[in-house]
Amino acid sequence: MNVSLDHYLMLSAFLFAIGLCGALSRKNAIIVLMGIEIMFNAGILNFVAFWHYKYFAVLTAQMFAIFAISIAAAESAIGLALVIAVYRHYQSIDVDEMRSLKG
Amino acid sequence: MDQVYKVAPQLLKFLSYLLGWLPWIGKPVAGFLSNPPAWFLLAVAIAIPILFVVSVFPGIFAYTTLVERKALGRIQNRIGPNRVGRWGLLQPIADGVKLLTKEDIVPRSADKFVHFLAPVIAVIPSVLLFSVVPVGAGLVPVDLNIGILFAFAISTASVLALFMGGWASRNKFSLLGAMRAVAQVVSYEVPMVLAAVAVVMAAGSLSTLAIAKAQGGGILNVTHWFVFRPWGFVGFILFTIGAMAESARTPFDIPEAESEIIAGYHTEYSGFKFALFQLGEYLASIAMAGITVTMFLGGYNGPGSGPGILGGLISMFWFFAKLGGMIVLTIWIRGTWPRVRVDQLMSFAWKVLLPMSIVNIVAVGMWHYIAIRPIAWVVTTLWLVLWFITLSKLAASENIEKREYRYAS
Amino acid sequence: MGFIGKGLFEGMVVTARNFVGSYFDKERLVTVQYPEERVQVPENSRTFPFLVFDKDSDPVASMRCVACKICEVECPPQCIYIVMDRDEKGKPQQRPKVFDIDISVCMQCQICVEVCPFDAIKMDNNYEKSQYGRFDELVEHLPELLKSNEFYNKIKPTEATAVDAKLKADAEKKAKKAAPAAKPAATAAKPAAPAAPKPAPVAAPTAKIAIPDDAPFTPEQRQWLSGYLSTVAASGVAPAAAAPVAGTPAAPATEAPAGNWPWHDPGLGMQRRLDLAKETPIADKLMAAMAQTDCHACGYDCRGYADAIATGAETDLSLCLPGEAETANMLKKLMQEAGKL
Amino acid sequence: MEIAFWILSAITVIGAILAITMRNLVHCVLSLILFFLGIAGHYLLLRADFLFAVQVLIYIGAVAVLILFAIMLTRHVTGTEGPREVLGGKWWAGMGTAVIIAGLLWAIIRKDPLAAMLPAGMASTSVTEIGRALVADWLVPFEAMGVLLTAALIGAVVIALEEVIRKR
Repeated sequence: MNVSLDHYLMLSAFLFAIGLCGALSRKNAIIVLMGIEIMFNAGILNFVAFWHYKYFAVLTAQMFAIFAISIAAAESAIGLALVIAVYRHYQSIDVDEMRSLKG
Repeated sequence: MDQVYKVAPQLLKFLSYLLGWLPWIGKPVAGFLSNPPAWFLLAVAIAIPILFVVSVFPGIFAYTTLVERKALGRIQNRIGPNRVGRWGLLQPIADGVKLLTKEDIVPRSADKFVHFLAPVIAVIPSVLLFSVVPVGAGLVPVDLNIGILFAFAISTASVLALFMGGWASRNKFSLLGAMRAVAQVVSYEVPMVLAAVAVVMAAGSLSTLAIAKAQGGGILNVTHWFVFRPWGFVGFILFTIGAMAESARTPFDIPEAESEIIAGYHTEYSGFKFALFQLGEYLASIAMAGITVTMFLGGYNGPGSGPGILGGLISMFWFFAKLGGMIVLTIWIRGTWPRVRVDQLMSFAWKVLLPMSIVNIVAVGMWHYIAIRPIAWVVTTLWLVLWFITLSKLAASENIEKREYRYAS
Repeated sequence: MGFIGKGLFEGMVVTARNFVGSYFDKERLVTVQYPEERVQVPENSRTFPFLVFDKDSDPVASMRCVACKICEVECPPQCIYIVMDRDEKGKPQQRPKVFDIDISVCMQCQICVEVCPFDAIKMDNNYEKSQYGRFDELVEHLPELLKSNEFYNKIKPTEATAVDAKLKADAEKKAKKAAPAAKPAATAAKPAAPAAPKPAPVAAPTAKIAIPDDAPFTPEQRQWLSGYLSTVAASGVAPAAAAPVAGTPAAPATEAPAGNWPWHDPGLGMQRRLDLAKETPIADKLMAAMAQTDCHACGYDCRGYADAIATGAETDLSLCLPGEAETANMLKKLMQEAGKL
Repeated sequence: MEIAFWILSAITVIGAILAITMRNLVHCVLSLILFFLGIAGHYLLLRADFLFAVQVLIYIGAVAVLILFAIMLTRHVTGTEGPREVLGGKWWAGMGTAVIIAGLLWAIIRKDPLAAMLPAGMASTSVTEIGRALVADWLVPFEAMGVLLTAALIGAVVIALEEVIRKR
């Protein structure tokens, strides 16, 4: 049995579900961010798998992956800055406690 | 690896010739070796570079510690180790035996698993770094086309070991050391990579072998080294500073500043785990020296280096001679300069090194587009010198008052 | 000419000069390779005390210590422990059976040396005293403590020469004093002679104080000075005051001849001694209250101190160090009883 | 190839699961690093060398370290809360959504004609090609990415510094 595109798609779907589960059900804001990172990575893995199996000649998918990784880095920087700001305000990073929009 | 793959059949034939004289097993083994299957050739071609890396460089590490102790001693007008063997030549072995037989202490409240894992992880990236260091003409364990990038990617992973060790020890000094280590490595990574970008632009490749090859030729294989270019010289200094900070060598050994935080992240480590931390740190520093040599000091290029067996041996000699020179330079610097302060460390990285490396990239661009060499020399040199003066003036802009001594004169 | 970072390079030049220089200039390397090479310790350096004996052939018999326990009493951290020796009949001998010094407690103050009237305890300069244990290993016993006078002369020549000269002079003086009195003592009471004069310690025959060769004196001055110093060392006072003409018989001893005092035995208890001296004059009672070690800590022997108190020549009743407070109180009591206080 | 795929997949999945289930926050991040490493290995397997280096450099060298730093800066959260406090209030809703989405994706993939496709080529892309593509066809997105990163950097600094500025 060769490894086909199927396997990669399954893997990334599974990872996406895990990431989603973590992002939705955990209380800690940092773990929520980590779940989002897992989802990002699952998506990028899909891009690369499609590139490898179907569009090997063009670099579009790799470019997308590179941009997605950069965006993920920027997103995590902003996200963590927000977490620190929230922590300063609430002395907690529990997402359930961040209920008010007041400053 | 490719080179080894090419010469492997001859090597095996020679071995089979030697082994043929043995009774009993000699004949069948020799027959197997003289006509090896493809998988065996591949295995040999993979095994030889690995064996080379894991035997030669730890040996260099062991004797680097001895040379360091001797040289630091002489710099401070002491004698240095001279008890174990002639001139203390067996000292590294004695140290190893001592560390192996020491009690392995794990703090009670430590995170046992992470505490155990950290020293192991400290060694892995350091050894992996050697896989892209060309030690001779065409002799590189793996010729990756992303060589330099791979080296930087791997070297950032070493931060994790420091962090894990510091965090898992449950000791405030360990944690402080770990945080300092992370902050320092992340900060110095940036100017270091940008200094390497200048070289990549000039050589037109990320492969370490291609970079080394680009510095061959000229008079005696010397004049085309990148360090003999204005931008290369500046890049060399920037990269050396960055590499020293990255591997926490002395002027930048903030993460383990003894006078402030005991031993930093490895305060709670003893015995063999401590030895692994030291091994990882020194191997990383030697590998960084190797990459510096490859990128700026012409790599394996030197008088007499070239293809063929003899040229290859000479090129290996030049590489290791330059590596030794870099190691001695770091030891010399360690014996001379005082440790920088944490805030100075950060402002130096962000306010001096980072702008300077960006200026250096522009200098490479000028060098590339100005066709007449003398003009290029003058223009890039002027550009770099002017920026250096400006930046250092800016960095030193806070006026430090001359201290008045009340009691001392 | 100055440029940025100049100091860094100057520093590197300095260290490079050190590095190269240390291979050519032996003066730079100050390290002493310890077990093979040693630094000569200064003559007056001191570490822990030791006990001096005189004859190599019989260290125990010839040791100077008389177990008077003055040092034990005076020792500030109380690191000395002494038990007096006895023969089979239980008769006290004038030497220690046990002499322990706990060197983990000793603070090397040299007070024991200063209070010793017999020059029996001196300071060593051996600094290699480390041991594998923390308890018994750090207590020195009599056999380790005993060291010969030659050893003392070797480690501290100046001081030892002066001590030898003084001991020799003392012995001579005593011999002269004892000479007229010895005959009656010898004829009168042979069995009890513990207070017979101690045999003179073997001293260097020519106890001359060495004047350093580079001292700025003319030969005549040097000769005079050497004679003066040796006299001072021998007598302990200015030569004019203590220059007995050789051959002149010494004044008859004021003390009664040593002998038939049944209480003169340090092994007896205070009560027993006083019982023995019950029917005797006040001077003998006083003497019985002493510690009977003839240690000379008071400046007399026991007989002499008692006589001096009895005659009023000595008013200080607390001079008997070995007897401690017990003797002092008893002396006071006896004097009050006698109505002399 | 196959063995490598299965080993890397196991590493990736175990890393991901541990990262969102472990109690201790630092352990979570370390598991996340394992997950990132597994993904990087997959990139090598898929002949995307450059992406491998980028993955290690950015995710392990930067993002993971950043998260660790954030954990260090927010004290008392390294996690020995009680068993129930780890999960949010509506955790069953999150779990349900994840399971539903996983099932949907699974169904779609099974139906897809592309699914059984085998590799198109085996040669690694050279970095030179990627570099040329970045500054030729993809120049505008590349520049936009630079602007975005700068903006994100400045934004992060401003957000994190807010309190300090207010105090002054």
